[in-house]
Amino acid sequence: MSTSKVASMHDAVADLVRNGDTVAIEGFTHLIGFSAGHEIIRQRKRDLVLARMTPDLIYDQMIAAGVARKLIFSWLGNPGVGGLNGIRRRIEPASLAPGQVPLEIEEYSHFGMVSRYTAGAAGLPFMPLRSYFETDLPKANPLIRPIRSPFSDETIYAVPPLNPDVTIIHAQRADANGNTQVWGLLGCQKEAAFAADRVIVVVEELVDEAVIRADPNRTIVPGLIVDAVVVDPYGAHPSYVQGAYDRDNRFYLDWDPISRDEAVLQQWLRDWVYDLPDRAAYVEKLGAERIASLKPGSAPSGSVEYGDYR
Amino acid sequence: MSTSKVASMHDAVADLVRNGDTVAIEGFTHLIGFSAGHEIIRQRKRDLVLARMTPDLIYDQMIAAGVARKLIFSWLGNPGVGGLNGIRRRIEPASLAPGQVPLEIEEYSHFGMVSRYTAGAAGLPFMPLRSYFETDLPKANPLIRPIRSPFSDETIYAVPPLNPDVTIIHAQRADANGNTQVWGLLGCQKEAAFAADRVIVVVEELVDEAVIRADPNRTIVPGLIVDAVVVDPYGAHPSYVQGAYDRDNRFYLDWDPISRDEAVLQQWLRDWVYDLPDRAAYVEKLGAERIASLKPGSAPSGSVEYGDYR
Amino acid sequence: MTDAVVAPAPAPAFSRSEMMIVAAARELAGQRVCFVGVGLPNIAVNLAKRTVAPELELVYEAGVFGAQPARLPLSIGDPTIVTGATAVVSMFELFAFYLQRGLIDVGFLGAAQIDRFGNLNSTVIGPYDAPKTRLPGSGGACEIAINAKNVFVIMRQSARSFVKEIDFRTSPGNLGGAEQAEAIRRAGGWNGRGPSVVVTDLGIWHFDETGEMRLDSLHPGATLDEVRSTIAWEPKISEHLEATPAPTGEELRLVREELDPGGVYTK
Amino acid sequence: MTDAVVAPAPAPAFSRSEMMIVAAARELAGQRVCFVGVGLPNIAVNLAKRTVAPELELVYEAGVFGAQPARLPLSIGDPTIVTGATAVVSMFELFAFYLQRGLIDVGFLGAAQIDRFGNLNSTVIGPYDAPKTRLPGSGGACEIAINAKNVFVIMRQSARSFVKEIDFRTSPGNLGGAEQAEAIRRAGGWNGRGPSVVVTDLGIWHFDETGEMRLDSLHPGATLDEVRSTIAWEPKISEHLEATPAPTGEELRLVREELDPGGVYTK
Repeated sequence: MSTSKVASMHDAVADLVRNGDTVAIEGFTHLIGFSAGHEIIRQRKRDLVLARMTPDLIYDQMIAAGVARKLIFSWLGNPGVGGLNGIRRRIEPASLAPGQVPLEIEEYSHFGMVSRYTAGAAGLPFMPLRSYFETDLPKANPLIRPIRSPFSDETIYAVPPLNPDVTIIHAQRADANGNTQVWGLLGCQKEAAFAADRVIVVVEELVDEAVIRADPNRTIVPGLIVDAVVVDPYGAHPSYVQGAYDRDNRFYLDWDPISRDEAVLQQWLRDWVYDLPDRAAYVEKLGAERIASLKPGSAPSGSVEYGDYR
Repeated sequence: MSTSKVASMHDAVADLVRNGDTVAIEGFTHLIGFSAGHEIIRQRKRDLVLARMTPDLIYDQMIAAGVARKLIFSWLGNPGVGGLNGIRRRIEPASLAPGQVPLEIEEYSHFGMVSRYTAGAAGLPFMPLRSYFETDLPKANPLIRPIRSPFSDETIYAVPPLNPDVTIIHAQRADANGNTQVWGLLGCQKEAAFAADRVIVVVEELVDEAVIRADPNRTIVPGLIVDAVVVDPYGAHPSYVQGAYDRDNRFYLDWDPISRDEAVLQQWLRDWVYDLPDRAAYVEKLGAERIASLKPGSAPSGSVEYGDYR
Repeated sequence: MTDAVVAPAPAPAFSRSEMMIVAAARELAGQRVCFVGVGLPNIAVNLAKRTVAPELELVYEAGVFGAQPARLPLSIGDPTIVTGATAVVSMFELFAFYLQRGLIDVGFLGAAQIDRFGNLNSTVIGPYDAPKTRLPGSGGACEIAINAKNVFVIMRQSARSFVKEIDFRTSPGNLGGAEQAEAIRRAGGWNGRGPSVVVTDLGIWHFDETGEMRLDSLHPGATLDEVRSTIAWEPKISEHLEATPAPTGEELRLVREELDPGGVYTK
Repeated sequence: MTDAVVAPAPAPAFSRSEMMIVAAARELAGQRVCFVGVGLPNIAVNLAKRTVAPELELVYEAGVFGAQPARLPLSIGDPTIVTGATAVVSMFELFAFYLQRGLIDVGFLGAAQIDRFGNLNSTVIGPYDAPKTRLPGSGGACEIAINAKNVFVIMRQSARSFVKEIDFRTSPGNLGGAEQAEAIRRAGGWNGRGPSVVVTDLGIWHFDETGEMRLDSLHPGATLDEVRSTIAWEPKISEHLEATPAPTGEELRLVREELDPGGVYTK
C-alpha cells in the first residue's frame, strides 16, 4: 500500500528543488522549515522565487545567501522583534551594493496570500475577497484586480492562484507514504501543499501508518500529493513545534544584530549552515542544554472514540 | 466566561425557528438532526424554506408534515435505498392532491451547495467553481451564473451565498457555551453554521469547557455563533454518530414502504413525532435492545501533546 | 474444497448483476485514485480493491480519502469508511482540493439515462418543471463528470435508459461528439477527458474516435439481439468483439460473502 | 503592604508607554471579540482581559479563537495562545469565517504613519518602488481595517508618524473625511465602520463628525504643547478635554509582573 518516500534532506532538496523554481516554505510562526531552508542554501540553489506569507528569519537567511531573485509575501518582519535586515538591504536602494540587482517583490495582505494558495489548491483561476478597498496595494501589485459579483452588483477584489513548483512544510508526524498530521496552528500549509506541483514534508517523527489511520481527522496532507518525507527532529528550530519544543526567542533577538552587518551575517551562514552537513549536526552544535530548555510541560489532547464498524 | 446556552429542544425551536425562516439542518449522512426536525414538525412550523445538501428521510418527514414551502438541495434520495416518496408527491404533478401547491425547488450540485454555504460563511457575494459546464443545471436554476476570471479569460460558474436564518447541527459534544467538536465526517456543518444568523447545536454529550480546550483543533463551531445547546442523546437516530452508534439501516429500509402511502406516513408521524413529547420518549419507544444493537466496537484516536507553555 | 487442488471446480453460475459488478471492478486495474459513488459503483470499487487494484485509494465525496472499509459501506457516508481512513476532511476540501484540483483518476457514475455520447441524466424523467419521475439529481455527478480525469459508468441496459435524447443533462459526456467535446473541455480548462467506459449487465462499451459508445465485449449469456433491443439507437459493435471472461470463483465469493451478503446489489 | 488598608499608597510612578498600554486596555471595556495584533496591541489586549474585559474573546490572525495565554505571547503565533484555546483553525477560516464574515468587534492596529483621518501606513517610507525604509507591510492590517467593526489604533506620537500625508495607504481609515468614508463603506458592503480611537503615549483621540481625530483626553504629565509638536497638522482638541486617570497599582503590577516582565514594550 505505502511505498516509502522517506529521504534524506540532501536528497529531497537535490531531487525536488530546481534553480528558478517557485518555492513556498509555509508555516505561520509555527513549524517553520528552517532545516529545509538551510539545505537549499547549502546546495546553492539560485534564481528561486520564494513565496511565504511571513518571510521571517529563514527567508532573511536564504535571501542573504543569494538563492532568490524574487519574493512573494504579505508581512516582512522578525515577529515580535523588528525588521529583516538581510532582505531590506536587497530592497532599499540606499543599501544595495554597487551593481547589485534589487530583489523583485510581489506583495499582498495575509488574506490575499491565503486566498492565492486556496485558489491554487482548489484549481480555481481566481479567489474573490473583501480586502484592498481604498488602499494602495492594488496600485503596487497589478495582480490584485477588481471583480464584479454576478449577483449583487458589488465589486470586490480577486487574486490569482499561487501554484508553487515546490511546497515544503514541517509537521509533527507523518507515515512513510507522506500522510501528514499537524496540530496547533495550521497556517496555510494544507493550501500551499495542495497548490504545489511537488511537496516535501519534514517531520519531527516518522510514525506507523496505523497511528495516522487511528485519527484521520488530524491529517492535513495526504501522501497522495507528497513526494518526499524527511525525518529531521528539531528541524523547525528556532521556531517551534506545538507540544515538542518552544520558540527559541533568544535566537530571534540575536538575529537582529547578526543580520544588521552583512559580514557578520555571512559568517553566521558559514558557521551554522555551509560548514554543517545536516540538521543533526546543527542540533549537536546547538547543544543539549539549549534544546532541553525549550521543552514545554505536558498538556495532552485526550482521546476520542471513532468506533469499530464491521 | 461561559454563559450557559443549554436549552430544551422545545425551547430552542420555539425561540429560534420562526415561520417563513430559511432553515438548514446539515450533516452529510452523519449526525443528521432528526430530533430537531421532529420538534419542528411537533411545533407545526409553517412556510419554511428548507436547505440541505441531501434532503433524506428527515426532510421527507418534515415536508410530508407540511412545514415547508420550498426546498434548496443537491441530492434527493434515501441513501442506499431509493427515492423520497413524501417529497416526490409534492413535486411530481401526477401525484399532487387536487388543489395542492407543489413544493418549490432550487437545485444545485453538491459542490454548488457547499460553495453556497462557504460564500455565506465567508461573507462573500459569490463563490466561483468549475462545475455546471455544458449541463442543464444553469437553465433549471438561474442562480447558477457564469463569471469571467480577471486573470485568465476563462469563464467558469458562480453561486450566490446561502445564509440560513437558522442552521441546526448535531455533534458529538459541546460545552455549555456552544463550543462544539465533531469527528468523523464533517460535511458542510461548519460552513452552514457560520453562514447562519442563528445556530442551534444538538449534542450527544455536554462536556466541561476544559474538555474542549484540551483539544482546540477539534472545534468546528465556536460558542460565539451558537444561540442554543440542546442535549439530546441519540438525537441523530436513525442516522449515526461516529464512535457512539451506527446507522439504523433497518429504519432506512422500513421508511420506503411507510412513505409510499401518504396515510401510513401520516400515521407514522403521529406515532413517532406528534404523540411523543421529546427525544427521550422516542428513545424509550425505540427500546433498549435496538439502541444497544447499534453500538460499535472501540477504535480510539489516541492522544496528542499540545504542551504547557508558561 | 480440498479436491479443487487436483481438479478445477466447474465454472460457477452467476447473475448478470454479478457479471456487471465484476467487469466494472476489472476495469479499475492500474488506476490509482477513485471517487466512489453510491450504489453499484460502491460495490464494484470495493471489489476492485480486493482483487485487481489493491493500491486503489478510495475517495468518498462525504469527505474521506484512503478509506479501508471493514464492511461494504451501506451508503457513501457509512461510519466504516471513516474509521481507519487516511484522511477525513470537510466536503469543501474534498470537492475543491481533491476533485477540482484534478487529483481524481476515475469518477464512477451511475445514471437513469445515457445517450450514445455518454451524456448522463440523473435529475428528472419528463420536463424539469413538471416531472414524470423526479430522480435524485446531481449530487456530485455533475462535477465528477467535469473534473475526474476519467469517468466510468455502470448501469443496466434498457430502452428506457439507453435513449436517443436524455431528458436532462446532469453530467456532460462527449456532448455532441468527440471533436466538439475535446475542444470544449480543453478551452474550458476541465480536468476530465470524459467517459471512458460503460459497463452494463450485457457488455462493456468504450468510446470510439467519434466519441460514440462501441460494444467491445459481450458478457457470457448475453446476445447481440438483446444488446440491440435494450438500446434506443442502432449501436456500434466492435469488429473485434470479445467475450467477457466469466467471474472467477474468488470474485464471486468476495461479492457474495464479503461485499453483498444480503444480495442487495446482485440479485 | 498591610498598611495600605489604612492609608492609600502614593500614586505609583509609571512610564508613558505604560500609560499608553493601560489607556488602550481600558478602551476595550464592553467589547466582546477582539482581533489581536503583534506588539503593543498584544499587551494592551491581554491587560484588558485581566482587568476591564474578562469576557473578551481573543482572536489571533494565526488561527486562534478564545485564546487563554498563560504567559504574554512572544509573537502572535506563540504556542501559549494555542494550548487551552477554544478553537484553532486554518488561516483561511480565520480570515474568511471570522473577520470577513463580520464577527470581529475590535481590530487593534499599530502603524508607522497615520493621517488626520486615521488612514494608516505600515508598508513603506518613501516611494514604493524605491523605499527609504521598507516596513513589514500589511499582514492582516488591510483587511482588519475594512472588516473589523471597529478599529483601535495604538502608536507613539511623533511628527514623523502623525503626518499630513501618509506615503502609502495600507489600511483605510476615514479616507478623505467621514461623509465620503461612510458612503464608500456602505456602498462597498464593508463590515467595518472605521477607526474609533487612537491611543498614544500622550493622550486619547476619538474621531469627530467630520471623521478627523480629536484629542479627548490628555495623559498625566503630557502637555498640549507636546501634543502639537508631535503632530504634523494643527490638531483638534476637545472643548471638554479630560485628564486620563493614571494607571492603578494593579494595572501596573499586571503589566510589570505578568505581561511584560522584561520591559520589552514598556520601557
